Amino acid sequence: MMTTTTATAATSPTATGTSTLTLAKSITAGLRRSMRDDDKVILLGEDIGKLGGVFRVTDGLQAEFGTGRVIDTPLAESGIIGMSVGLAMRGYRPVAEIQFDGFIYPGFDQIVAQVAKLHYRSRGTVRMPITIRVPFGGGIGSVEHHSESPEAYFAHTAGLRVISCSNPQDAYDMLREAIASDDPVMFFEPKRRYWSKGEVNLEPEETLPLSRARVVSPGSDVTLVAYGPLVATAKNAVEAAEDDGISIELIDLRSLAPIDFDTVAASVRKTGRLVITHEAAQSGGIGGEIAASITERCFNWLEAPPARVTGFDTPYPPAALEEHFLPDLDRLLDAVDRVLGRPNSLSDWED
Amino acid sequence: MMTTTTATAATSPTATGTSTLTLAKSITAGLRRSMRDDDKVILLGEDIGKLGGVFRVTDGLQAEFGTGRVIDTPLAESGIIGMSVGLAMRGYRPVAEIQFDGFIYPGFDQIVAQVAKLHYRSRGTVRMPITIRVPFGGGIGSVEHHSESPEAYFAHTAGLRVISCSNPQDAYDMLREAIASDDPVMFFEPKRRYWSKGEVNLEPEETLPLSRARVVSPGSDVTLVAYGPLVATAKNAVEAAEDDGISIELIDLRSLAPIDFDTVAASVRKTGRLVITHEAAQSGGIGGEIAASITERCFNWLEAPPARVTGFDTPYPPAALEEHFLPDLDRLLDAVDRVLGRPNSLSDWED
Amino acid sequence: MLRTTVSNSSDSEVDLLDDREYVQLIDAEGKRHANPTLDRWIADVSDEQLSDLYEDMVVVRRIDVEATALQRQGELGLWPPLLGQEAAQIGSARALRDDDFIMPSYRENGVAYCRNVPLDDLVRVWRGHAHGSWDPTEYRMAIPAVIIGAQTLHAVGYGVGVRMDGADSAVITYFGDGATSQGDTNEAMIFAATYNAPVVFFCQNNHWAISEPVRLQAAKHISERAPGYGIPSIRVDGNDVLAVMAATRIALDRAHRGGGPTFIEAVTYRMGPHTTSDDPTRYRSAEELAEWKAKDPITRLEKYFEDKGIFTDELKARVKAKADSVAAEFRAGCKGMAEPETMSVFDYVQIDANPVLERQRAQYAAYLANFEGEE
Amino acid sequence: MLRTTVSNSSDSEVDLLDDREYVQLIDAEGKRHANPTLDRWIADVSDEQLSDLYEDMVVVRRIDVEATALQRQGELGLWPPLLGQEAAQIGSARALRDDDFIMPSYRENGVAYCRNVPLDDLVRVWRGHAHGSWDPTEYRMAIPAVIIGAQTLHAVGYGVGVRMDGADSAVITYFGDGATSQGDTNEAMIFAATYNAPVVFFCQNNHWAISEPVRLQAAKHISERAPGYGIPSIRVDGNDVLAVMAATRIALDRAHRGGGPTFIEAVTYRMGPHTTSDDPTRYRSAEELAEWKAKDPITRLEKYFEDKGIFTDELKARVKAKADSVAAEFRAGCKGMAEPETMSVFDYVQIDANPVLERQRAQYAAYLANFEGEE
Ligand SMILES: Cc1ncc(C[n+]2csc(CCOP(=O)(O)OP(=O)(O)O)c2C)c(N)n1
Ligand SMILES: Cc1ncc(C[n+]2csc(CCOP(=O)(O)OP(=O)(O)O)c2C)c(N)n1
Ligand SMILES: [Mg+2]
Ligand SMILES: [Mg+2]
Repeated sequence: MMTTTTATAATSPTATGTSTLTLAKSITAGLRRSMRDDDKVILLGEDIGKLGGVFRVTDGLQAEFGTGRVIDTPLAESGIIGMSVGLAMRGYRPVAEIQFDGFIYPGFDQIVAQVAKLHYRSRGTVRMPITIRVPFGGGIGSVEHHSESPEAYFAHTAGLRVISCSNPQDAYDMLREAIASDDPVMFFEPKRRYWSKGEVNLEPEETLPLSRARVVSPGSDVTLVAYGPLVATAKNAVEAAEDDGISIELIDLRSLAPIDFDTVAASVRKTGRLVITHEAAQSGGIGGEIAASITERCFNWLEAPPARVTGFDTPYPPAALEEHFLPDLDRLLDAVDRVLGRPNSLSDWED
Repeated sequence: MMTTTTATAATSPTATGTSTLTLAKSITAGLRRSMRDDDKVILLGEDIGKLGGVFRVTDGLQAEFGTGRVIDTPLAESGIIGMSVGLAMRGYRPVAEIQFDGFIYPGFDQIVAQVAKLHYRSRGTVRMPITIRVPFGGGIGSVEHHSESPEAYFAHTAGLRVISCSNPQDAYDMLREAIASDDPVMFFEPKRRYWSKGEVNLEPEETLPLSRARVVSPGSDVTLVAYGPLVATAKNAVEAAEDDGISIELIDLRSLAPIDFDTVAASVRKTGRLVITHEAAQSGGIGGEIAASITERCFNWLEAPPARVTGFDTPYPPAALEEHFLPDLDRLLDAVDRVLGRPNSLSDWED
Repeated sequence: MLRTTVSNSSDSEVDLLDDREYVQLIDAEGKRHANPTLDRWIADVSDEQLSDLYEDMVVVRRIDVEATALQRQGELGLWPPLLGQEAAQIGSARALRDDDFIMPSYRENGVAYCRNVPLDDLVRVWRGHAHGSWDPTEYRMAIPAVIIGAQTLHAVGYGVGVRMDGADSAVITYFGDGATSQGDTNEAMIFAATYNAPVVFFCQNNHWAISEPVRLQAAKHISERAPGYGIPSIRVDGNDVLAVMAATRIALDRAHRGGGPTFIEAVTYRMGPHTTSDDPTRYRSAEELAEWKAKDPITRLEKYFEDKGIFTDELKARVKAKADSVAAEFRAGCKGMAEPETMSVFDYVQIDANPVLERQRAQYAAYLANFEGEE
Repeated sequence: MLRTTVSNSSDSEVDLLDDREYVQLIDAEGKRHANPTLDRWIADVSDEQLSDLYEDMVVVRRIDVEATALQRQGELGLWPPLLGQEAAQIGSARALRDDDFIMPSYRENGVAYCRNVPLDDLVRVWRGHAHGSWDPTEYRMAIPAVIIGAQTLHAVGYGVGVRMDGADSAVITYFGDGATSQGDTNEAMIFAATYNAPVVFFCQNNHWAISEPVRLQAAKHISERAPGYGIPSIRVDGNDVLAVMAATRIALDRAHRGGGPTFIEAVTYRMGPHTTSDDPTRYRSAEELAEWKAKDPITRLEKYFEDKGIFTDELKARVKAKADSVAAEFRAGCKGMAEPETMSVFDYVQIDANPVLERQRAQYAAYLANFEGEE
């Protein structure tokens, strides 16, 4: 629906070395690099050609690689994914763009029944090196269907890898690794962070493996797990808590399927307390899986039940109300207080 | 794909009173009754007319109510759901049949983006009294796409009620209540229990509200939560454990969204131990939500971390291997031992 | 009013599909062309009534311009202009009977205007206050569907319901050229044909789906598809309000009389951006835009009136006054709109009680109470 | 062999769509009819080659009969018979070049036979041992798609890939009449037309989708849809192996020469049940079945051979021997199939390491170890 223009361009990426890039432009750089490295990599999606996508993430790529490798498709998501499956069977590495989170559902069948399962179905003879890019999440004041967080659907689907980046460097590295992976990868891009900038090394010596979570900042009192758009929010919480004398260990999950429980468990065994946050609705969200699995692994270390700060069990609300749906700094701090047994909003709560 | 014939018919339902019915036939009875009571109730789906559905659940209904109220549709699940939305907007109460669990995904968009959200979207002016019947789960030796458990996708979707029945009486009662509800309801039918029989009171005085779980058998040592096809398996576990001197409180969840946490929490506060079972893959399944929410509510009562006995994080395997995917009596007892701290399969397990 | 049709449609009338062209009554120069098939369907449309249609188009264009301005001023988050599509929307909407139901996409603000939807309800969604503005039952028009193609299936279900009720009303569903690529739209045609549903498929082929030209969606005319499904189709000049009205009346008449679905391709042009966030200069040429400006649906009517000598100062003044007053009301309604209540985030998720959600609501209320008294 | 085509297709050749009928070369009585358009496409098919096609059909029918028997004996969980569709499958499959790729549904066991797929791989899935039997690259044939219509989009993607590679091979995708109602199948036609993909859409209209007659899916002939999308179509007697081969060659030739997609509706009949679990007496009449038995694809060839005096004892004996030997091998392969390994439940979910799944695998192995030594 919405066509959003990029904020004034950051330093444009050079072929090598470090640049200051927005998260969106580091994805562009990652796509460009993957396409240069492997001519089997092709992009397809709605409006990704001349327009460069509604977020301009593919800007300039059709000009560089031609209409044969940056393909505007008819308006049909099942078609986009189904065509990607056929291209993958022919030996290509399709990178499909879904315009907005809320438009992925017409392609759900092809993703869940084909992309996710063809390797299993064919007993390893067929590979699905498909990357499905999905700008996701809220906070951009948009209309319905443009702010959803559907990642849990895919994380519950065996055969899919599900990842989300939170900063420009990870966006660049993770996307390249996703495209290089022979597994299908759902790549969730935190659209409200598209314009946040960071230093990006375009020739990194070593990168954290795709399936590993990152300890963003070490801490000793509470483990805080976030991913995608909420990592930035969580960073603010770490700082605010620090002023209050509370030491938070912040983990950027990065991989939502499989989840790097080793990293989370090691942290919780240290802190004894866990707060998880995501924008998706609470019931059935990834937070429940983390809470359950960590409780299973760290029961004797936990000082308090894991707390979740998430979207509510409602559809994503209209823009005027989204601040009352999205986890924010205060709600995170409130949950930190709760797991620490400090007075918090639920102190007098009766169940 | 598969067209399964019903086992030899049980006593055919009389207009009133109690009958011995298979679970499938009690659904038939529930449909018939709802259609007689309200002429806005109409059925639609693939092969539900002359054939009576591949499981014969709608057998005889087109003969009784005509082709205007029992409608064979073209082969398109999105069409079936989308048409149901329009019928609901016109004041009808469509009951859509999805032939098998694995065929619901082409209808996913209409369910998630329309059925679930139209009431919210329209600020209460539009109602979606749609029931979507889905035979689900494995254990029938079938080919791919015929044994899936997709309920968690829908339980994570705000606006949908998700329920599953485990016995003929509940099948009859819950279906009628689902059809009478002004909310959209996903009705998951445990297909491998279609042929299990039970006494069904077709004129029940009082029924348990749709959103309430049922304590199937009281117990004091361990709370065991199951739903749909696994309730029967769990019952066997209760008996087997009893022989071993272990008292299990078995809860049939019935409502998967919303979950009746009050009933589960009350039980766990008594037993201190929780085992949850479902056929769906573990990661992102409903078991994680229950474990997380109960840990949140009952942290100080829990003697052991909640244990989950579920399908693995694989696609549903070929029929020859399904016994190694499906939770069974032994795996349930193993988990009961685990939460009781008795020797079990993971006693020497290193994480 | 323009609501009764004058004659019955025959199947040959809906075979007005020509391989290259479309049917037309008033061309871009304002010239009236005779068309024996269409003419009798608008024989009742007097000059006075045509000037009403003209007024509608001018007013709707004004609403569109105002909304675009409101977006620039930060009063709206987004707006999808219908600039250039006024004839397609007014001609079809004014052909409807009161009891015909409308299943629109997001661009049918002109249609909503014809249904007397309150002006502020046209922007409530775009101001971010709601996902849907009005009660569909009250206006016999559903709230807009943003998911491309979804509403076409709803139209079929609604239409099947209409027939079940024994009623003879029709359903019209609006969608774009891009929407014809979606599985749903194709399934809707199949279901409509199977059930002989009283549905008018009204495709506004405005030549673009965001940045994608219609040739990416369709190798032949969009209207050529429906016949293969057993649905007769008409390709009509979508910038010719009179021809659009005639075509829609033919289709509606078939539906009302139990004749089943009809497909209309209204050939028009999206003269503005896809939405206010779009930058069409990236993908289309100034020449193309100029070419279509010359086919403007409003100016051609003005030429027609002028040629006939009925473009009077009185008419101009009347239309201007109406547009001004609607614009003023529209602006005021938009700016004066009350913010939605905080706790309404939790409203209307479900009708039956949901204890899990109620707990979230109560906890969030308790959380908010913490801040009470703060600044 | 029958793999080279003799002449180039022209666009008029693929417009062999008639409103009521289909093209045919050998009718139900075994009479050969001249058809100037089709004839030159099978001019190279000698009587000997025709008897090879006959043999294929007999063998494939025999496999089908054996499989049905194996299901009754409990050796297979399920089987989807192709009885009656032998000409559609053999005629099309034998028209393919070796490098043409096949995207089938679940009923194309006759096609798989032509691709030399090992006989036991035809039943591995139906015996419950696997979800897919063979390596698609080895046989240039994908494993069957059970989700209706899904494979048609895969065909388009594969075909676009073929052109990207600069290759001139084609993709043929098989699907049923019911499948034409799915959004995916329609989207596949749209995408194929847009990208001019070298795809042959081969619809076996066997008149039934489980219990639903084709008229529920299509108000007009299925073949009439494609032209509206810009895809030429042919309606062919699907029980006439020669006509099917000619039609498929025309379509393949277009694809090979960069002419884009073609749609073939092969009019045939599912003489058996939908699957071995189905009970067709519930929904279709004995008369209808009898009517189609008279149009049997195999007996018509026998009549043709008899009329020509070439249905020799030698031919009969050769074909019987082949069928017998294939049947014996097929039965033995089915019954002798090794059970899959228990822990293979966890294999081939993903290529990259998945620690969560590995933990489940290890825990399940530890669990199973508990039972070791028991009974
Ligand atoms: C399922 C889905 N996919 C993508 C979008 C994003 N989107 C919104 S409008 C649009 C183009 C629609 O073009 P068309 O159908 O021609 O209608 P128009 O905007 O021209 O009126 C797209 C791709 C969407 N709303 N829904
Ligand atoms: C998406 C989906 N919906 C429903 C089914 C169940 N199903 C299997 S075969 C079939 C009928 C298919 O009919 P048709 O396309 O004509 O093929 P045929 O079986 O006649 O070869 C149905 C409804 C399915 N496999 N996939
Ligand atoms: Mg358009
Ligand atoms: Mg069929």
